[in-house]
Amino acid sequence: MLTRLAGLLLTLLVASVVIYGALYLAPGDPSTLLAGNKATPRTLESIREQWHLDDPFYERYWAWLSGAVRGDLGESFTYKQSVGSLISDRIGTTTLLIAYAFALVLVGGVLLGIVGALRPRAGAGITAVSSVGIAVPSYVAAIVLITVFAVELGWFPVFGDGTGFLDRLWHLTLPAIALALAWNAYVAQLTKAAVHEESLRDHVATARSRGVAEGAIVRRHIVRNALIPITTVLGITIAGLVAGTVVIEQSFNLNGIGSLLVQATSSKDFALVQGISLLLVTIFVVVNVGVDLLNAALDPRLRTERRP
Amino acid sequence: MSGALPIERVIPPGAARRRLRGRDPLLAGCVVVIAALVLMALLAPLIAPHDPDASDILAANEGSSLSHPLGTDSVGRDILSRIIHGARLSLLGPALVVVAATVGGVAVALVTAWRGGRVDTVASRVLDILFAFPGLIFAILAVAMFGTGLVAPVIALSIAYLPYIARVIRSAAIRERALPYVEACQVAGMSPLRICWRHLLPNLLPYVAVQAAVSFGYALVDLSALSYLGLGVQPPSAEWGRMVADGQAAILNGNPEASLYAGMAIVVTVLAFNLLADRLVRRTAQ
Amino acid sequence: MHGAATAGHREDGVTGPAPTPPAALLSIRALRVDLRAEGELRRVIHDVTLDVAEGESVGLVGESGSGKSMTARAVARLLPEGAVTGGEIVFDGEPVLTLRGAALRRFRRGGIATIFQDPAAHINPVRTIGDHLTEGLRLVRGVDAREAERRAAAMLGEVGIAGGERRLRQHPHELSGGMLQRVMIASVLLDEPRLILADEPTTALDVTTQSEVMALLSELSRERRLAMLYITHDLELAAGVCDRTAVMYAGAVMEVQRSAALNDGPLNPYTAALLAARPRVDARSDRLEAIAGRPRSAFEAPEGCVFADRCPHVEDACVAERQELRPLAGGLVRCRRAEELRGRLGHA
Amino acid sequence: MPEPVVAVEDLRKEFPVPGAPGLVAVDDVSFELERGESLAVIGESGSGKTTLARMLVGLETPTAGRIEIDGEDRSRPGRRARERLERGRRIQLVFQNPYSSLDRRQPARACIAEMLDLHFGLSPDERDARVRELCEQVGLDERQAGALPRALSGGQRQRVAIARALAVRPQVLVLDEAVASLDVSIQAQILNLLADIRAQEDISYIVVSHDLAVVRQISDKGFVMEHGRVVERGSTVDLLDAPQHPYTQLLRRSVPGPGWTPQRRQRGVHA
Repeated sequence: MLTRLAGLLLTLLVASVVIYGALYLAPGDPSTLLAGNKATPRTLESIREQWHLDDPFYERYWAWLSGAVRGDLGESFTYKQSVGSLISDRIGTTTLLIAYAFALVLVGGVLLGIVGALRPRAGAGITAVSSVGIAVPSYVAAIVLITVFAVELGWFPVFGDGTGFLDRLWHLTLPAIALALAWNAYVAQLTKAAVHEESLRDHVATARSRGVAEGAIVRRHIVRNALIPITTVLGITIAGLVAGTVVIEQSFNLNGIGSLLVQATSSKDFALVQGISLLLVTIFVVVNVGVDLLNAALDPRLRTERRP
Repeated sequence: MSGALPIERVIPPGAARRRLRGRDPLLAGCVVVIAALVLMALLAPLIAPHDPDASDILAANEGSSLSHPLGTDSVGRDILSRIIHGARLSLLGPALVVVAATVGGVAVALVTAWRGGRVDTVASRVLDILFAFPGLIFAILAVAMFGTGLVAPVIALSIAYLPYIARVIRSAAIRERALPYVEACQVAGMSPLRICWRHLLPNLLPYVAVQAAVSFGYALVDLSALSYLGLGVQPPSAEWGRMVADGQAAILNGNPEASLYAGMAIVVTVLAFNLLADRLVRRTAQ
Repeated sequence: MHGAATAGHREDGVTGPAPTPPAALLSIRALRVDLRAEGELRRVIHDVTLDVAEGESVGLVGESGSGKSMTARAVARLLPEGAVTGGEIVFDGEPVLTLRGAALRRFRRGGIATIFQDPAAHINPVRTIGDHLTEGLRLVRGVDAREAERRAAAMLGEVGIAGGERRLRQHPHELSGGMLQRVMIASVLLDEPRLILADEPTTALDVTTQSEVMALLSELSRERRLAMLYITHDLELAAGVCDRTAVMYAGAVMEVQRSAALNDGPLNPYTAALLAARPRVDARSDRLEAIAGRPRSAFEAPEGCVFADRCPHVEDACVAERQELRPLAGGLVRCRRAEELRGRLGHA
Repeated sequence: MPEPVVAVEDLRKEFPVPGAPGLVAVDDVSFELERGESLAVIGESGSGKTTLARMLVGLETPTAGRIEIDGEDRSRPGRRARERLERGRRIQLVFQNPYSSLDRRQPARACIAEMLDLHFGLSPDERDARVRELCEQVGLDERQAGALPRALSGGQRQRVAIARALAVRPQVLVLDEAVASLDVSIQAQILNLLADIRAQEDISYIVVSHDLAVVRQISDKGFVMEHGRVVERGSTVDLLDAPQHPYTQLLRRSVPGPGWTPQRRQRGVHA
């Protein structure tokens, strides 16, 4: 447990060095970006001083990191606003979108996978549909959904994130479906494979030979054991959904941190890019550790690593 | 294949499912589609009916016709020609990513699997850290650093995909390494390099092929996503992700063709590579 | 329980009369099994005929590919999907091969319990030993949890595992192979079967552990008057623990005999060859009498006698036609020349 | 007195266990193997017999002690290519599992040829002749010699493995449970083959086995290992017919045979 926590912190630390260092090493002089091309040398000078651009790397990194730990991620070049407040303004939409999409994956992917594994006839169809589903990138799904359900049928709004919870949910339905589609298919396939594999295990034959009812076998031996690989897949899914919002928010003109990252990248707004990247990476790392812990809870074989 | 089987054939335990080889129409279909895509990219100038960049405002948003089989986009460029030409950039990027990530990943996998111990622990730690960056985010960070285009994202994705390939191949290599035939090679006096190159790697190639095929699909999705976001290939170059984005405005006017056809090109390509990987897995399943 | 149901067993005329009393608990008649492999049916068992009487232990011995494990799976109704069976298996007067649904579950909970070769694979790794032991009691028999645990802990003591209560909370990976096999035996006994199907239960164990586990198994099953069908590749082990022994080759039973008589008076040349090929622990032979070629599976066996291509006593007529299992000298044998060769087989 | 072909002195192997004292797999084992002799290492799983065999062929580094093969110190695995090859020419190993001890992509003939190429600078003709000779010696026909392992039965694969080991004309062949996973009828063929080879070649065997009947058949002398230690040693006949140590006696009693019944271990006999 302690080693895992230490590993988490180490990973985050290295990741923060990479994120900060990468942009530090970027070609071009950030002060020119800030002041524009026509700035006088003196303006540049004062900007360099204001942003501590002449300090050595480790000092600037340390200042940035200690700020980040306190929640101060610096100020955006382009918005002239603190990165923290920019993020907190938009995180709600992004979180809701991810939660919505994850719920769809949980219900759709996992259930379809289990049904597909236990009912061979449905299974073949699910495999075929999900093979295609995996191959559809979210932004392609987005334009198809917009074309059909927003433009042709007019059932859903085309763009924007709406006001009030229900209206937001309404606005986020197409984005969530587009975001979840490929992951749904992926989770369905892997769940199906995991459940199928477990159903062939010898201990399932043992239970069957003892006359245990089929429903209990599925619950106690097949699905219970398949939860271990399924959990791992769901962890990857969350990470994938988080990365996917960057694209999908752009497709539907949503005001989330994903579209903010794209704008910041286009305009080379370093503080903003660094802040959002750090946030996303933190989410990934935490999700990974969460999956590890959940797996340890589900699989006694992983628990015996305890020191004597 | 009936009749050709020698009577002496022995089915070793666990290998009962091995004999899936022979005809596999789905596999053949994937190979044909992929070959066609590659040819399309190579011969684009010869087979495209129009100049992909020639716009004709008067012929904007036309439906399909004899001269424009897939119609024209919002500035009147021939969609089919742009898709054919777009195959070049759209396939080149993923191909570079796959080659770089596979070579690197396999090398890391072999070294860590062979050496084990501390080398393995350190390498695994480094890979864990790389796992913290999903490919797309890493690529966006690279774009923020070096600017838009294909170079920075390709390098970034190669680095981001490497740990995935390394992890899968490493676990296969560790399983393979534990087989007694590897020790038999050691007892024979072979050098580790020779064992890895002559015995371990050839036996791992099926796994490598599967990983490469899967990675190609993901790399295509990620790279065209970057172009879609405006961070990758820049207009007016034809690239499928870029074309999806360029055509999106026209959807609202009821002209989704430009986006949809480009999107379809991506889906077909990714599907072909995914199914290829899937069939390869089945063939090598033991 | 099922009382007099055993009396209803009928002769179906497929094979000759069995040497055991007609009141067999388990009766296998002309069993045939085809498995589906790569889209074609492949024969793995072509003729198994065998009886196990109440309280009797019968060994089923064969080399790899002989079909002994498939026979066990057919009896326990655990054949892989797509398997096609023929012939008859009757347990306690009821035909087994045609059971479905609720009747199949009733058959499983009432009569036959299986001990498998690899206990680590046959016990769910993510559940506790207690879960495994009490599953049958609680889910199948409706015993309440506390009572089930009490019985499980007591049974662990009987199979020689101390500290029952604590063991119930352990997981399979925390126990050694020998321990797990004891757990398996305990769980089988808790289910109160009438026949134990033991499929190579000690093959993965060390010889000293094997000896203990086998002693335990035969003691406990004898005490409870359980019948046992014991499947193994080790002829001498089977002879040591079973009343009668059947020898299988290429999907067919070649011979059935009282275990005590088997070693000195094998009836089938294959049994004799098997006995002669095994190195002996008590004497060294200059040269082992190896059997030429390799063991066949049913689908690759010769047209006539399945052992014809490896048999030292083969004649033209042996190659011509398949042989039936027939009674001889208080046992059963499948060999054209059995009478003629009698007394000449075995240790010279 | 001729010098022994293998001399092992106080050999010890500990495997590190995190946060605990090391696991002693082999504990001060010493023995000598004379030329042409066959020595049995008898033990059950966890006795250390396989670790011992692996140290002999250089797959494992001893924690302490000395291994001498053919007069040369071979206490550690060779670091340089030349050392590894030299050791390989003197001592070879046949593994238990015939299904995985051959490279599944290599036909039998190529497997043997690779071994010859590695050790001797033979011309292609000479090499092919030697491959044929080896195949004949172990009883592989033309078809089998050209076949991939998956087309061969367990016994045939084990013949390939033996031919590969014999290719370098080793002085010592270590047989690590080499017949344990074979069917009885095949086991007899391989045991006879091993006896024939010893009659034809100038070779010594180290037979690592738990199977007392096999040990009886192909060894002259031996020792019994329990928990890494040698508990009894002597001629094979004495070890099996008049075992002195309680553990050897237990092993002997556990072997099924005519008139045998399984026994529960008597309490107190076995520490």
